[in-house]
Amino acid sequence: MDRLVVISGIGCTGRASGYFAADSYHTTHGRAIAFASGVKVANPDLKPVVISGDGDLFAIGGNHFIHAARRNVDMLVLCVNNFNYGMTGGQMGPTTPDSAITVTSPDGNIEHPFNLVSVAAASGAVFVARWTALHARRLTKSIEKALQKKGFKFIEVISPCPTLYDRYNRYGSGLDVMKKYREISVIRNFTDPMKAEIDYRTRIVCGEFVDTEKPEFTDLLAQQSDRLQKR
Amino acid sequence: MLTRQERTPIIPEEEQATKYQIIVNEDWCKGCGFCYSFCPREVLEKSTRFNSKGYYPPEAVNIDRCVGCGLCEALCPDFAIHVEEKKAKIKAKKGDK
Amino acid sequence: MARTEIRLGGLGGQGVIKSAVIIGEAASIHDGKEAVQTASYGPESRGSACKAEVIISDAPIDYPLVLTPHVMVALSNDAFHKYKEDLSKEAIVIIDSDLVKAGKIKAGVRLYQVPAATTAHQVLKNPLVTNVVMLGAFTAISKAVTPEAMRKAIANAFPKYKELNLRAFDEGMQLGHKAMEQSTTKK
Amino acid sequence: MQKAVLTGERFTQGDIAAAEGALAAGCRFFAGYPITPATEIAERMAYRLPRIGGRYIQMEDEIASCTAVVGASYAGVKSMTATSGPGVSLMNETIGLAVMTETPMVLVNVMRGGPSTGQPTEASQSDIMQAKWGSHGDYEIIALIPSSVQEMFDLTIQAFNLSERFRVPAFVLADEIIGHMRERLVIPPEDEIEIVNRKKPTVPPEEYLPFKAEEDLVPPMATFGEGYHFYATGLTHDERGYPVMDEEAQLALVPRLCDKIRKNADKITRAENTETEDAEILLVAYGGEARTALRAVKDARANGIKIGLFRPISVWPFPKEQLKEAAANAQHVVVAELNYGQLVGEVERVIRNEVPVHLIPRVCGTPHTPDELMKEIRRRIN
Repeated sequence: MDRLVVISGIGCTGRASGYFAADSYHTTHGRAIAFASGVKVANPDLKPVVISGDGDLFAIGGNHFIHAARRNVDMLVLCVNNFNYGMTGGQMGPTTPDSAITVTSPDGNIEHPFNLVSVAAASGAVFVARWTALHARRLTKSIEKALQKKGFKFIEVISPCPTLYDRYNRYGSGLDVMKKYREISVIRNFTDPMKAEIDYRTRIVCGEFVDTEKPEFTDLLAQQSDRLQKR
Repeated sequence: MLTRQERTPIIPEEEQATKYQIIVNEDWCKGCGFCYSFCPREVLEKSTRFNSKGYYPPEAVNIDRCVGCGLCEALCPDFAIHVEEKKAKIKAKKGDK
Repeated sequence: MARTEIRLGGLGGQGVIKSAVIIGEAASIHDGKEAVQTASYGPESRGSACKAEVIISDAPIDYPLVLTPHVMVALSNDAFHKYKEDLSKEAIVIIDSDLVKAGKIKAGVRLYQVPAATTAHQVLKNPLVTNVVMLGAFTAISKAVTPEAMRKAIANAFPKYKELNLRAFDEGMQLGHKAMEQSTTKK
Repeated sequence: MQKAVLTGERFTQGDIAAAEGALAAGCRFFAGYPITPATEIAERMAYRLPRIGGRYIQMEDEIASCTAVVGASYAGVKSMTATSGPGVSLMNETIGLAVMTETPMVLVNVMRGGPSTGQPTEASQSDIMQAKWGSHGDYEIIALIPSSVQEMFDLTIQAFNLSERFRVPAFVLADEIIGHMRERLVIPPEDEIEIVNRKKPTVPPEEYLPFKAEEDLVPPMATFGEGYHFYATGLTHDERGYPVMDEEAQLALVPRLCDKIRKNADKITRAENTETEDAEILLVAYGGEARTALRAVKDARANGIKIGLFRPISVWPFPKEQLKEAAANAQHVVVAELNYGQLVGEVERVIRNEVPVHLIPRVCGTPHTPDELMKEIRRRIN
């Protein structure tokens, strides 16, 4: 536990870092991954875990996400995706589905959403999984598995937003949404992340999609530095 | 093939009945219903009394059916549920160490 | 020597800034004087007129920029004409006679012509050392730095090509002495 | 293996001297993003850090760079970044976070002309106020301004020491003149360099309160991985580090963040006087422009003019007491700066209306020449 550092950004999930009896840090909006990169590079013995939301990680923090994944910096990024900016009152964000209603897309969202597992895989993550909040035990197992791996790991957790997003779109209570997950989610491990469908109404493909190995950034830095110091 | 009579139940009912307890911090509950709706053994049910916030917290009506899977604990968005093995078992665990 | 202001002008890529750094290092580290080197940085790094300047002094240097150069070394025609206007009276001007056509120049200025490019090509067989040939001539003519200090700074600046550059420097020194015999002062 | 402290003499650039100063101070982490005229610092760090067991990372932007530095500092490593004004504009968000979470870190800003992209390759001192007020909210910060290549080295070490001592980000506010020019740099032997490290907790983890200040208003700092299991947040927090949104929490925190600098100002501020004892005209200048001013003072003194130079070395906190002393006999105070008037406001706050305060601004990308400066001084005084 002394090696764990839990880092969060801003949003509904932002306060998550405060729930751990571990070293933890609550950054500004979008910057959790950049902070975690600093932590990991400065002290590679530490195990950073970033917990944040879809808006934080993929809109304002999107650049940090793709570059940390590209570098393959060792960290686990857990994204709680509720399809909107919940904490600020339910505005549309980078994962808001086509035509969905939010307070800043009152006539239906015309933007195309990110498929987060696809972004993560394309950016170079070595482990990519998606579960819904209902898959609590499978999610726990994926987290355990990801923590054993070295590199940039990404797990998306589809989560209800009963007070805002689900209400605006008339999906019912949190319980209704969770029941919907049970009905429409399918587990398809090693599906091509590009094809890992995510449709709130019809089908959510869950599972572990990517589990691969490649050299990790701080290991490469250390190797290079060791080589240079011997000169 | 073993006949049904020959098989030993994996979880003997009588042992099971004393194994787990579910502790609910009722005042943290916001009544979402996840715990009792998704309990695979139908251990939990919505209670009929209000908590201090005006929600109906869950109660373990069939605790003898609980297999300690912890799904209710994991699903609770408010950290209001805690599933644990009963004390006898806990003692044994400590002794193991 | 109170304060000697030196300007080197040429085209980006000719080693103008590097030459100024070598002079500065020779003066401040190896001759034990004070020196400041500055350069004007533009967005282009190759092919446009550029200048680098050095101030050498016995006393600490306050104002770090060149006001009226006492010595100017020119490696290109453009640079020569662009940077010659604010020379001090009796300034020393050293030009690479292969690359610069000395036109009108202020009265009182002493002009020295050094065939550095030809020497680099024909004697040293490497056009890249043209600037070091000019540094040799500069050292011989200006006496702003000692040859020993320059040799040390050149050796530090080109650790892999030390021998070639030191030969270029020596050739330049000789060209410098020759140029002094032929020099003219514009009246 | 290369040495961290390259003891000896060399003829080098201000930017390089800042990098070497950082290494000498114990910096072992650098995160940055290329920008003129500060890039040489990143380049030097990219070359030097891996050779002495440190780490360099080029991030995707300045926001990420500054944030990674905060993370690295919390991971227990002395850390810095270097940029120019446009980069600081992006970093300001994280500078606020660093102030709020009391993070020791150093930022070198090699200033260029602005606003916006401005004059990338020209000299300016127009980020004086940005350094102080760049992020939102009430806070104090430390900023030192070097006037020579040697000071780029020395003040970078001092910036680290002050930053570690007071758990606050410290700026080295250089200008392009000092950043790019070359001069002799003397690096002393390693054991002659004074190094200050952050205070560490002396209590066991269960008693540790990460934001409980000691008498000097600075809390001891645990780092990640030491077993203290603490939490830090950019939200208003109590001594435990947990968010508390009430009046008392803000009142206990924000004044302390300011006061730990204000009340310790005598330990932070520094300034240099030249011929100020009998000066009837007090010239105030700093950074690259101070070298013009020094020459102007010498020339004017040679002509019998009673003029002296006050050079603030720390601009934040501003050396008020030192200025009062230097201006004791002055009938005119003249501020020359490479901007359209920034530090002059601070000078006016100190001098009040006792004697006239004149501003000589310059925004064209080069410093005044000594003659131009003297002409401007005469014009204002007569």
